[in-house]
Amino acid sequence: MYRYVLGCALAAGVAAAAPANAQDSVKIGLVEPLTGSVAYNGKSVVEGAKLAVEQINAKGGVLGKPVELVIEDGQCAPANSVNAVEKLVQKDKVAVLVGAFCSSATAAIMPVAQKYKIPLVTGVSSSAALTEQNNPWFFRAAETDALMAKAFAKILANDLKLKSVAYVGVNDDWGRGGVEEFSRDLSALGVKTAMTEYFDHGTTDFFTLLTKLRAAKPDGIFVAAETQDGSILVKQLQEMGLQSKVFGVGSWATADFINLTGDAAEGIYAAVPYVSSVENPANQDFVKAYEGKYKVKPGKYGAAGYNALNITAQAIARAGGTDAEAIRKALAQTDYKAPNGNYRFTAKGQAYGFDAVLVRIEGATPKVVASAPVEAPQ
Amino acid sequence: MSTITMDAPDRTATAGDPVLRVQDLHVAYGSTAALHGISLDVHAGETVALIGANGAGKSTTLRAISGLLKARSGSIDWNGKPIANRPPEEIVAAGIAHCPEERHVWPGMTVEENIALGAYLCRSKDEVRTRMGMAFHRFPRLRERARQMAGTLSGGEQQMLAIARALMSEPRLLMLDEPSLGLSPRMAEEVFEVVRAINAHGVTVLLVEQNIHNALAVASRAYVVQTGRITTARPSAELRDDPELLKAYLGG
Amino acid sequence: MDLFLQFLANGLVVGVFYALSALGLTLIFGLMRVVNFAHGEFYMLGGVVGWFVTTYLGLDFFSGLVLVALVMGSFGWAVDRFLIERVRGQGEEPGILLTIGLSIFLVNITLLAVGPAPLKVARAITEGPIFLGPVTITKMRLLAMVIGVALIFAAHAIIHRTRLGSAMRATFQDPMAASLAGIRTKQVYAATFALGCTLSALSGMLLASIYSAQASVGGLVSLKSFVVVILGGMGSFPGAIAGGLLLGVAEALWGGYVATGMVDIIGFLLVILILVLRPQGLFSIRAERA
Amino acid sequence: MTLERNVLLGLGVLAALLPFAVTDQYLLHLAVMALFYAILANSLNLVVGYVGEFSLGHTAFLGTGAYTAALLSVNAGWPMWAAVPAAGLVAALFGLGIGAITLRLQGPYFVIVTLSFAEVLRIIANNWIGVTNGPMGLAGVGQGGIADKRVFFAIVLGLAALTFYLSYRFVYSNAGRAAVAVRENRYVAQSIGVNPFGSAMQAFVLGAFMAGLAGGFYAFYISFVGPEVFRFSFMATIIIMVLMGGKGTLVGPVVGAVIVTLLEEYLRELQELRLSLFGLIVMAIVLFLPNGLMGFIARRREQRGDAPSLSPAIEERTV
Amino acid sequence: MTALPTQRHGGEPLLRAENLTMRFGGITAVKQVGFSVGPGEIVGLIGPNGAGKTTCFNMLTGFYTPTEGRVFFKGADVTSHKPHAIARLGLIRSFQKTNVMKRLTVFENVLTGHYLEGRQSLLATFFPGERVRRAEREARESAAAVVETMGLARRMNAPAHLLSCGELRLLEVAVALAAKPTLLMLDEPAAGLNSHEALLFGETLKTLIGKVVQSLLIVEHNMELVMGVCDRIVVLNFGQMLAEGEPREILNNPKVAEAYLGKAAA
Repeated sequence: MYRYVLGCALAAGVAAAAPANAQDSVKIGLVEPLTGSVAYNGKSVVEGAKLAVEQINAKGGVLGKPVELVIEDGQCAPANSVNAVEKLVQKDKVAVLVGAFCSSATAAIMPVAQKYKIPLVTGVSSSAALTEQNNPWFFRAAETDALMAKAFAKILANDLKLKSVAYVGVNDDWGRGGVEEFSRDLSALGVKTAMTEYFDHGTTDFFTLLTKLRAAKPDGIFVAAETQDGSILVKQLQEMGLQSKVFGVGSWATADFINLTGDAAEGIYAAVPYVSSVENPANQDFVKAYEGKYKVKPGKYGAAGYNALNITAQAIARAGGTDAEAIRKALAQTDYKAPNGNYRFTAKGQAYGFDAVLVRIEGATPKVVASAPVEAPQ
Repeated sequence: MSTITMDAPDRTATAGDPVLRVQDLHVAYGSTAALHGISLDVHAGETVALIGANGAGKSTTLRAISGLLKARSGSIDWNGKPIANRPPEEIVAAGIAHCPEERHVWPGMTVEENIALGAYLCRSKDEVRTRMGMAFHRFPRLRERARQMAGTLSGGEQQMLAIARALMSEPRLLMLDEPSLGLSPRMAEEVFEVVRAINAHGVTVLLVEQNIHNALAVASRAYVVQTGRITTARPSAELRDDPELLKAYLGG
Repeated sequence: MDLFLQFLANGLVVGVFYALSALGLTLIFGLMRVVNFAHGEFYMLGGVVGWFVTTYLGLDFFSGLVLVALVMGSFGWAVDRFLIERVRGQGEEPGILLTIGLSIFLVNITLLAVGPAPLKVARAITEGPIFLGPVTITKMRLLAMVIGVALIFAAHAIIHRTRLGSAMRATFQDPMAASLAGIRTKQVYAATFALGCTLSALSGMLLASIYSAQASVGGLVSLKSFVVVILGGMGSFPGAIAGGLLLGVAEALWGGYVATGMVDIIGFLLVILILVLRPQGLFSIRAERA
Repeated sequence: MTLERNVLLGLGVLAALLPFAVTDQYLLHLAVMALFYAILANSLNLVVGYVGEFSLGHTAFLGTGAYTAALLSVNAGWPMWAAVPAAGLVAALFGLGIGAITLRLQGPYFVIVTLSFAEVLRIIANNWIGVTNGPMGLAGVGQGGIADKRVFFAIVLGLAALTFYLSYRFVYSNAGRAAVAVRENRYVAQSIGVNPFGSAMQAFVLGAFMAGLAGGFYAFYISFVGPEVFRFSFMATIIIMVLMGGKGTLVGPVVGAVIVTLLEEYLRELQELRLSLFGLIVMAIVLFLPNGLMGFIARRREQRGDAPSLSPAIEERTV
Repeated sequence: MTALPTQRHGGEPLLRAENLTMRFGGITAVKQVGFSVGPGEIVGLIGPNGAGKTTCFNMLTGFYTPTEGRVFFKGADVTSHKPHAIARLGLIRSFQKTNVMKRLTVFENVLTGHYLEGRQSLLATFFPGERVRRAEREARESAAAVVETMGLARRMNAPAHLLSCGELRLLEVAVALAAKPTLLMLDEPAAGLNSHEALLFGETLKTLIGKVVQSLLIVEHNMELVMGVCDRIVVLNFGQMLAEGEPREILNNPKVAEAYLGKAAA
């Protein structure tokens, strides 16, 4: 009986894996968290990516074929992301991989991509270490914390006239990276560090942390947190009656964030690689298309998905085929005009040249305060 | 629920239709058979004893009657109506109360709560209060301990409490499982006094008891149960005066 | 000193919230002994349903709360009758696996239905800080505490003052004796589960109006609630309050004087300590379980 | 006994032949993951199935194993053949410590306290930046080493063979019978001279050792280790495997691991519905196959009148 | 009442209980009970339900620590020893009703009973040498033999939960015997047997003495069995010793009759 069950299972496995589709489309694999606690942001990336594919296919696709997006749930977990990549590469035969959101998951799939010689583009993972692994197949179409810090530290220190800053970050690789980079660059500019604290993702009550913060009496509060944690934190900042200037990184310049935070969002600053209120024609087209499709303005993750897909598709077009090595070379030559500026890659695969913005939330909309191009790291 | 018409109490009557009739009852725990065809009759106003060795199936019989156990086959009729495999609450409502072995009072509830819950199916608060008054009247010691946790009572007091609780449903038939278990002779004697008094008030009693002399002193008839079967059914007096019985019982 | 007072106040507020979110589990895990890993999902559903009825049905907060209680009560009843009932009396394992499956199902079906975004639940009153000497607290928090304490007392009253409550305690202390008294134990189990589910959902909605509702919050709530119930002693309402306050204050002080980065470790360390030193919990007397 | 041994041997031979029959790397990857999970499920089964205590903290050993191997590889450059056994030994040490505390408790207390240990370790791993690199995790484990998936398959098959051999020896030895006696009837076990605590401890430490080996392998295979190895979702997967296959048998966890691994992958076709469906399947298993697939098969055999030899049959649980 | 040393057999008794007292909360379950079991003896411990027999058993075998009093086995004080430690000295007991592992087969039950003989290091478990393999083989042979002795050969591979009441009783004794006891203590071994079965069971017990076990201590309700098998009987009532003596003395003791049967009134 069990032999029978096993036999069936194995047979089913072989059968389901066998048919390799005739290549009548160009496949791009996308690994994002669709379940679990970061699913919210993962979904935005997928939305942006889907919009990009729609637009590309409306214009006739690439190489004369439509682009097919194969989406897998990596749950931001290394093992699950590796499973997803194995499936995308072996079963779906994707030409390029995009993903995997969390830096830890991306770190786990990078060797897989390298082994199979499939280009991997991430639009999100920001851990600086990723581009230091000498993996020629890896490209990051995203800012790193260090690059953001470099772009804005001077503006923050000079324009907001901050003397001391308290740093608060979510206790993961991204939050810690943000806090470390910003505090390093701001300290170099003479801004004192009043306090550094981390909190776990999913924390709902920040009063203890804010009590310490109030005692530290900083001029400014730097926060690295995503929508869910960030909105609660900012709300409670107001509830505690704290008056310090708040600025930070995260998907803050979005309608969801402002809606969740309410009037507590007024006057806070956010350094983001993308905001929907940038006034240039390319962006306005993007925002209109995105809003038309999803009834909501794009945030940084929507834009990240959109950009990553466009960069990938353009590279395939330039490569003139789905040969991995050709695509890799084409990716290295990227010069992509995004809604938020131009993307190019350094030799290590780090994107630069696009504009990051500092926004201030006024009247429930993010107003651009400053804009700075993200420069290539030395 | 049906109301039960009572015959005039007649402690020795065996004629006429029995109020409780069990016929060829089979019960099993999982795949282990426990009863292999028990048949017995109880008439209104009687006190009937089930006697026999440990594990013979006396308690199992009571549990099957009160609906705690499912009957594999056979019938249980109460006033002519089949009640086998009905849920316990229906059987309590029909007028059969079961006072289980080892008392099973709720240790973490007060004596008062224990007693009050005995009348769970009675929706009228006044009625419950009246019945509680009667219970405390019958068991004055429980009134003294009304606020105490039942778990802190002595064995005899717990037994009294269990009986008082069972009586709160105003049963027509009271089934008592080993009421003298672990009690001192004086205490046991007290319990049996109570049983006699209850019976005198017209409540039919079905008694499982190991202390055979006490059992026979209370009961008018007795059934001897051995390994899941009834082996003897005789009037108590007959058994009591038969010296062979002692040996038969002791000899299993 | 001022700092300490504020920490203490924060800890007490959060402690009440912890007690509140563990209330349902006190019934289901503490009394019924179902190791319910779907507890956090009941809590989450309270918030999500609360968001739905206040946003789409246009109900005010309190009517929404009542509707959530009704919906989640029926849901809990159904879960017990159709799922838990079938594994009752078989030890912990089937219940654990069943509720793990249920929680996976509920999270993901919610994710499908309302998406992964945090949801904003209407507030009962306008927000505003209150200053008590050196201590800052907010109106909404005070209200939530009041409602929370009221719920805790209400739950306690149901257990100790009503017919159903007596039936519950009787059933959990001795199910056989309960059957013999005419209590329909299956109904009592289902009612208890429904009550537990309702309490979880109410606290979910209440706290979602202060924080936010989201499909994925359940896991953390489950874990913290287990901590609270174990700390307080299984099935004890006063214990749950004490356990919640202990956890809240311990976390606040640890966060305040050590680091906020790993406050979650406190609860688990306390659980390990308590279980090793005093397995029946801090505030439980063995004989009385309700 | 012999039947179970033969089934395991047969499965082992089948698995050994797999790389020759299958060239598809994805399938091979699934096979590696299935075997990895089979080791884990088997190790948990020693505690859940044979000692009869429900541990929800088994990821503590998976995690310590994974971190040990990753640290030894990244910091000290240990090769896989040395780091993986070390991972097993360190996990066994943790098992000894945690078991000494937790095995005094039973029932729901044991469940929660084991879970607490796993969570404590996760939080430590997440915050002890100096050693574990915190949430950034340890990347590049065993880099530049093995590249061929078939080699990984051979290694995990070897580990599986070793762990199943050890389990088999244990389960069918005097010591294993003592553990079963404790599970079935603690009092009887004591009355025939079994020390319940010591007996449970043996199985617990053995389970920890094997989970540590699996963790060490995981570190090298995935090449990245972060605090998520301690997470409850991992635990849920393993426990589902054990109970789905049938606890208290050696074949059950293998079957469970294979089915769940394949199920999780093939449900991918259903996209967003997949985890909802997975939850439903788990519930259905509890309700309709309460003793797992092996229990179901054993019962069928019993009904057909064969001697029950695969698993202790079912019928009544302890009342 | 204190222990009466067993003069008939001379020398130190195998098991000696002195002044055993057990209180649970405020209730005294057993009060100052003392008796002994000599080599080669079959001693019966009788008394009405709730008289404290099982509590005595639990104190003798380490499952309860007595509030007062001492237990000596083979001359050594074992009063606060753990149950398994006492078992390892050769004092093996059975439990009322539940002395088997229901999901295991008859053979597996008895084989498990051989635990003490087959203890070995973990290394030997994983890499069994010839000695361990031989021990295992011998244990299996011995288990089969014990099953045979107890007349259960026909049910060798039946799961215990399928056994009849009588077979279960035999299996309980078989499991205990497998542990090679010096002194075997049986708690109501004949419960649920009819008189014929009980008689046969008694005969089986008698054959064990001197061959398989040195002595027996039996708690039993079945008087015929007790009277027929035991050399000496200790009677408990309400946790205290009521009488001690040979079966005939006990049978004619009016106090015993009263305790057992209630007042011989009416």
